[in-house]
Amino acid sequence: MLRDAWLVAGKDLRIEARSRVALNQVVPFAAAVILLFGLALGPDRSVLAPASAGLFWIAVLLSCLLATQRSFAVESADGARDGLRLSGLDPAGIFLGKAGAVVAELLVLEALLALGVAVLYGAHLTGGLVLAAVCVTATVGLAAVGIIYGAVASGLRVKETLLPLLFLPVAAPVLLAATKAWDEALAGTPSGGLGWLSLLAVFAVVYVTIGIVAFGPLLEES
Amino acid sequence: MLRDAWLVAGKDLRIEARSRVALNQVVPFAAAVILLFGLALGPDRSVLAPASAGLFWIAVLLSCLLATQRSFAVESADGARDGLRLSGLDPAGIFLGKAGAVVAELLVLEALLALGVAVLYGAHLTGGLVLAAVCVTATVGLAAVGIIYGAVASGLRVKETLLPLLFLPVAAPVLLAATKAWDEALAGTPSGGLGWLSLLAVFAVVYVTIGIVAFGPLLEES
Amino acid sequence: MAPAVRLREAVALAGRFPLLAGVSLEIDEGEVAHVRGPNGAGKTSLLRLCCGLVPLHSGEASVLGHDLAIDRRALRKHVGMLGHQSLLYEELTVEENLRYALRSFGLEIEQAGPAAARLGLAGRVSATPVGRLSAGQRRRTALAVLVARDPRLWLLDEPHAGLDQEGRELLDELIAESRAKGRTVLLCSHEHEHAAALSDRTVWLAGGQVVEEPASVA
Amino acid sequence: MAPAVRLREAVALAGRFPLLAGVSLEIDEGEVAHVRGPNGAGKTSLLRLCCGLVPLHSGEASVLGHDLAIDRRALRKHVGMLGHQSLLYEELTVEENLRYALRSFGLEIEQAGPAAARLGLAGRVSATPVGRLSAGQRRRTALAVLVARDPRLWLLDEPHAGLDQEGRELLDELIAESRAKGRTVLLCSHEHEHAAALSDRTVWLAGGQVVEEPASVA
Amino acid sequence: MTGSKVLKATGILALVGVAATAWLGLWVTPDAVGFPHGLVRLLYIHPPMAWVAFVAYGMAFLSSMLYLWPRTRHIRFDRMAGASAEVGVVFTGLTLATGSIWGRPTWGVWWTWDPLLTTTALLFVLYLGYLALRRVPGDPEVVARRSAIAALIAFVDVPVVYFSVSWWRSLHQAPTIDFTGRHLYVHGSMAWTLLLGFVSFTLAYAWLTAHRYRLAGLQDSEADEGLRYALDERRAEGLGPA
Ligand code: HEM
Ligand SMILES: Nc1ncnc2c1ncn2[C@@H]1O[C@H](COP(=O)(O)OP(=O)(O)OP(=O)(O)O)[C@@H](O)[C@H]1O
Ligand SMILES: Nc1ncnc2c1ncn2[C@@H]1O[C@H](COP(=O)(O)OP(=O)(O)OP(=O)(O)O)[C@@H](O)[C@H]1O
Ligand SMILES: [Mg+2]
Ligand SMILES: [Mg+2]
Repeated sequence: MLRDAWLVAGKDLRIEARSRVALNQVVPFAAAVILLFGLALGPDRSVLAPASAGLFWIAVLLSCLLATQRSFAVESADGARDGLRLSGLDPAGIFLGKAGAVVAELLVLEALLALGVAVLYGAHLTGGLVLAAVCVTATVGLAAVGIIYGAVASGLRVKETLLPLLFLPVAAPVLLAATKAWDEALAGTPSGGLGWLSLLAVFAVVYVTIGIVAFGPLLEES
Repeated sequence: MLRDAWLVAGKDLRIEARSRVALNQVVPFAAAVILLFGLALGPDRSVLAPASAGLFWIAVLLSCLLATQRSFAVESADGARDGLRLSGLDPAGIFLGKAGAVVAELLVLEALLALGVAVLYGAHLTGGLVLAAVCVTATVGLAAVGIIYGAVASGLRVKETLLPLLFLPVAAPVLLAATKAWDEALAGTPSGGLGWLSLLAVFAVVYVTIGIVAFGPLLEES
Repeated sequence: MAPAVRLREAVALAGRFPLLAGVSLEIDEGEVAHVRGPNGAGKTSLLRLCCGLVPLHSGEASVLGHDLAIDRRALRKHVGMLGHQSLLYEELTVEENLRYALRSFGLEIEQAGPAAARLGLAGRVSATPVGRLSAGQRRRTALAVLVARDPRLWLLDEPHAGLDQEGRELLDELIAESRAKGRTVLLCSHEHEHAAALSDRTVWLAGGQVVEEPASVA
Repeated sequence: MAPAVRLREAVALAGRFPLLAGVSLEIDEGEVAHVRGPNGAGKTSLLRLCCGLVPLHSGEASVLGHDLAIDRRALRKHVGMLGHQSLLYEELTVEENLRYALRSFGLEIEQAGPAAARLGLAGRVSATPVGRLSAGQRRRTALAVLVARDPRLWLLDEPHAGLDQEGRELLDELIAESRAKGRTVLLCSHEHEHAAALSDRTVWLAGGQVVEEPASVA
Repeated sequence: MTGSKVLKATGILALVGVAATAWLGLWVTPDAVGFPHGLVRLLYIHPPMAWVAFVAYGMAFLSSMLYLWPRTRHIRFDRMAGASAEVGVVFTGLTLATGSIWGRPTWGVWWTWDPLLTTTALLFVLYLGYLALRRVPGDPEVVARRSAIAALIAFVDVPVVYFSVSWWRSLHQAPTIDFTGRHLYVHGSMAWTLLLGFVSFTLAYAWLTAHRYRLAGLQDSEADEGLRYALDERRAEGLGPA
């Protein structure tokens, strides 16, 4: 399983390294989201500074959506699901590999974005360790959900619209917890975020477990 | 040109009527977006009530993105651009038809969403006429931009990520103007929104004109 | 008679790769030309150039009297292409696809029914969304569009692929008919015995160029 | 010897439509069977059933001793499918695709080079991303994967389509070779003269069923 | 059939129960202090509706698990999951509606960004998405697997909704909205009415779900009937022209 996961992740990251989609397209997209939504909600700094954690995580969420869409777009076009099924790989391995690649991409994105947020909104990135831990656990949870639903939607003619609809509401609690934890940490009380952090860890564990268990039935179908 | 536009719009709307994607998937998606932002920005009513117009338009913006993606997904899969080019239709007609279908879908969505927003944010839908006019002009502008970029991205392997990146920044001014106009109207001074409304009208005219003029060259290039 | 297709040192690129590396070719109106060559020779690229899907990089190219460097659009009404992809709407039924295609070329939709029937797509199949058809049925639908349109220039890229025995015979008939009607046909095919019987002449492509018939048949 | 493929009244559905309407069929290990029938007969569906891409609705089906209703996954290692879609990674080169496929089946990657060379994919082509290949070169790459894997059961869905003259001869050679090695081959093809020469027997399908050879060849 | 008798009895009981709850709630129980006139009467339907929504999603979750577990895999569990989720969505909608109606006089607004409310609304959208997924055409078994997995993931949000109030409290010192209703002292006739509300709404859930389930079953068996016809027709395709 782990060998397969490694193989799949390696392949996905190699495609990314070659096409640079995450770097050239998803990162600017995330930046655009933060700027744009910051603007839409009013240029008032006193409003935006407290909202910076929320905007950051919304940008991450939407980027995760794009990253998972991309992750299935690189699988062989129409035959994404057929290809994965005929590949002889362990489904759990496929899941872990694809989720791992998305996590790696998103973590880079978050590092860049965090810098941006710090500058733009004048948010102070205090409690760095808690912030980083929140990033990792939340990202694992998001990526796991994204890949599961990506597989659910792949091969359907309506995947462009179905995936966002399925993904967004399920990701919402993760978003909420991550935002809260960041809020605490940014407010200078990182210990207050530990409760949320453990909640995020629970999410991550639950979703990864569901993914490992459910990916088999999901791909074996039809 | 208009005959072709009519034909294309009829085809797109017929596919929608058959698959119900806009109704079953895009509308709930828009609701999810609003809730998500509500969550991320915290339960503070003093932040959210003034932001309700912004949230509404963000939801419309993201839904427009989905609607345009769908609009090109129904074109013949890989060969979307080839198909459009070989179709013998006037490019300007194709543009108007596809944009028209998206506008029709989005207007229905906005009507539903406006109801939701009125309840959610306790926003009063005063100045109904101005609100409606803003909806129509802003939607025309958004759909026009969406269809232009949809055509740019269609046929590319990276369309899932490229389209949002291109679309969002260009749609930003529309988002801002529409938000301002709604803010004024909701604040009970609809006349204050007329300036923004005329700005939106300018955007709509400009983008539609660009679409009509540029769609030909756009489809013709390799 | 004016040549239907006339290329002079036509070069077409994909990125930096020359799909066509200087093709000179004349095909008269009413001719059926069999385009032949090994995989990767540039046959598909040639057909795509002729209907304006690939831009001309250098050289001259005119199709049905339209210069490809200037107006590709005017050409479209008169050219029909059957490519590897069928370019149909998956959500619409065979019949709706046919009607839409005819309307989009400004033609009457009366031809839709007979064309579908001719291709064996009557009954259940004609009311099935194209997304649910088998490979061969899709091919037949794409062919039906061509038959209903009856364009002046037919570009057929491996039209036999996927068709069953009866479909092949039907296709041969169709090609013979359009020749009789004075249509021009460019037929790419690896089934050379088949294709040779149908065509007036054979054009050999290799390495993005027209070549003499090779000694060892490739 | 145990039959490689054994179906009893196998029914497979797509939505409510019966792709296969009760197929009973036995193919022995080491046999090369030519599956034939008109467009829409269910040939592709039969192959997809045999590799577990289409679920069995009712009836019995076992492939290489694995019951399709129970364990489809264990089967995958031993089955190779060449379908209408090539299932390759467009961004990776031919060589990388081959290596990845071999690795994903837990095989050594040494076979990658020779297989590519055999299929005429050495040199420039082998370092080209699959997304930039011509239709025939893609087909060759997919075949190269099969050759390198050398599975026990080969499911070939119109393998000749898109291949040039040389490729066809090569394919015939490959099929003959795998027969000599005792592999089982299911060959769907409309090029019956070609296919008949390669195969031990012919299975006729029509309307989702195995039928007797029809009087009028369809 | 006893099955349909039980069903009928459930239906009648549910009807009577809901009617009785309404009667008790509207005319018998006293008005509570601190509530705008008569609005406490929403107490007898609003919490039971929320409860039924949870029950429905729980049932959908369980059925999906049973469907995914190879030994118990049967299409009827998929039907059950679909029927239950559908009823759940209806009751979530009703919870939102009654809550809003209650909130308007109590809090002065139709809606507020309280975590419980927001997560409830999200739950609504979440299961709308689930139903949209179910509606995507495809082979029944394929659709069943896809939706079963979606139901597993969706259900993770249900406890989040349930606990959101207490988490908010434990993790956040100053809850923006005091959900004081929770401390309301319920006694006497009110308690009994509330209990009756819970029971009768649960019965109503059972009745609705069973009906939906039966309907789905009928549709499926109709499809099975149709299948024989479809098979004949398909076979005839092969004999037709030849
Ligand atoms: C699944 C989610 C929900 C559950 C489990 C739930 C449960 C309850 C319960 C148990 C009460 C207490 C009644 C009492 O003891 O006084 C209550 C009150 C109330 N609920 Fe809900 N409810 C839910 C969702 C909602 C929603 C979505 C809204 C608004 C849109 C809402 C609005 C109210 C209001 C206004 C009250 C009265 C509170 C007060 O008097 O302060 N509830 N709810
Ligand atoms: N998803 C689907 N839904 C409904 N019907 C389908 C679906 N897929 C295929 N069919 C139908 O099933 C039948 C068999 O299809 P199949 O692809 O197996 O045919 P085939 O024998 O491979 O034909 P061909 O020679 O054209 O490739 C066709 O009539 C087709 O219309
Ligand atoms: N987008 C692209 N970028 C780079 N090279 C390409 C691209 N598309 C095609 N090629 C190359 O151009 C050459 C010609 O391709 P073309 O599809 O015209 O060949 P063909 O003669 O139709 O071959 P086949 O018989 O295999 O269909 C091939 O070598 C192919 O690798
Ligand atoms: Mg070709
Ligand atoms: Mg087939």
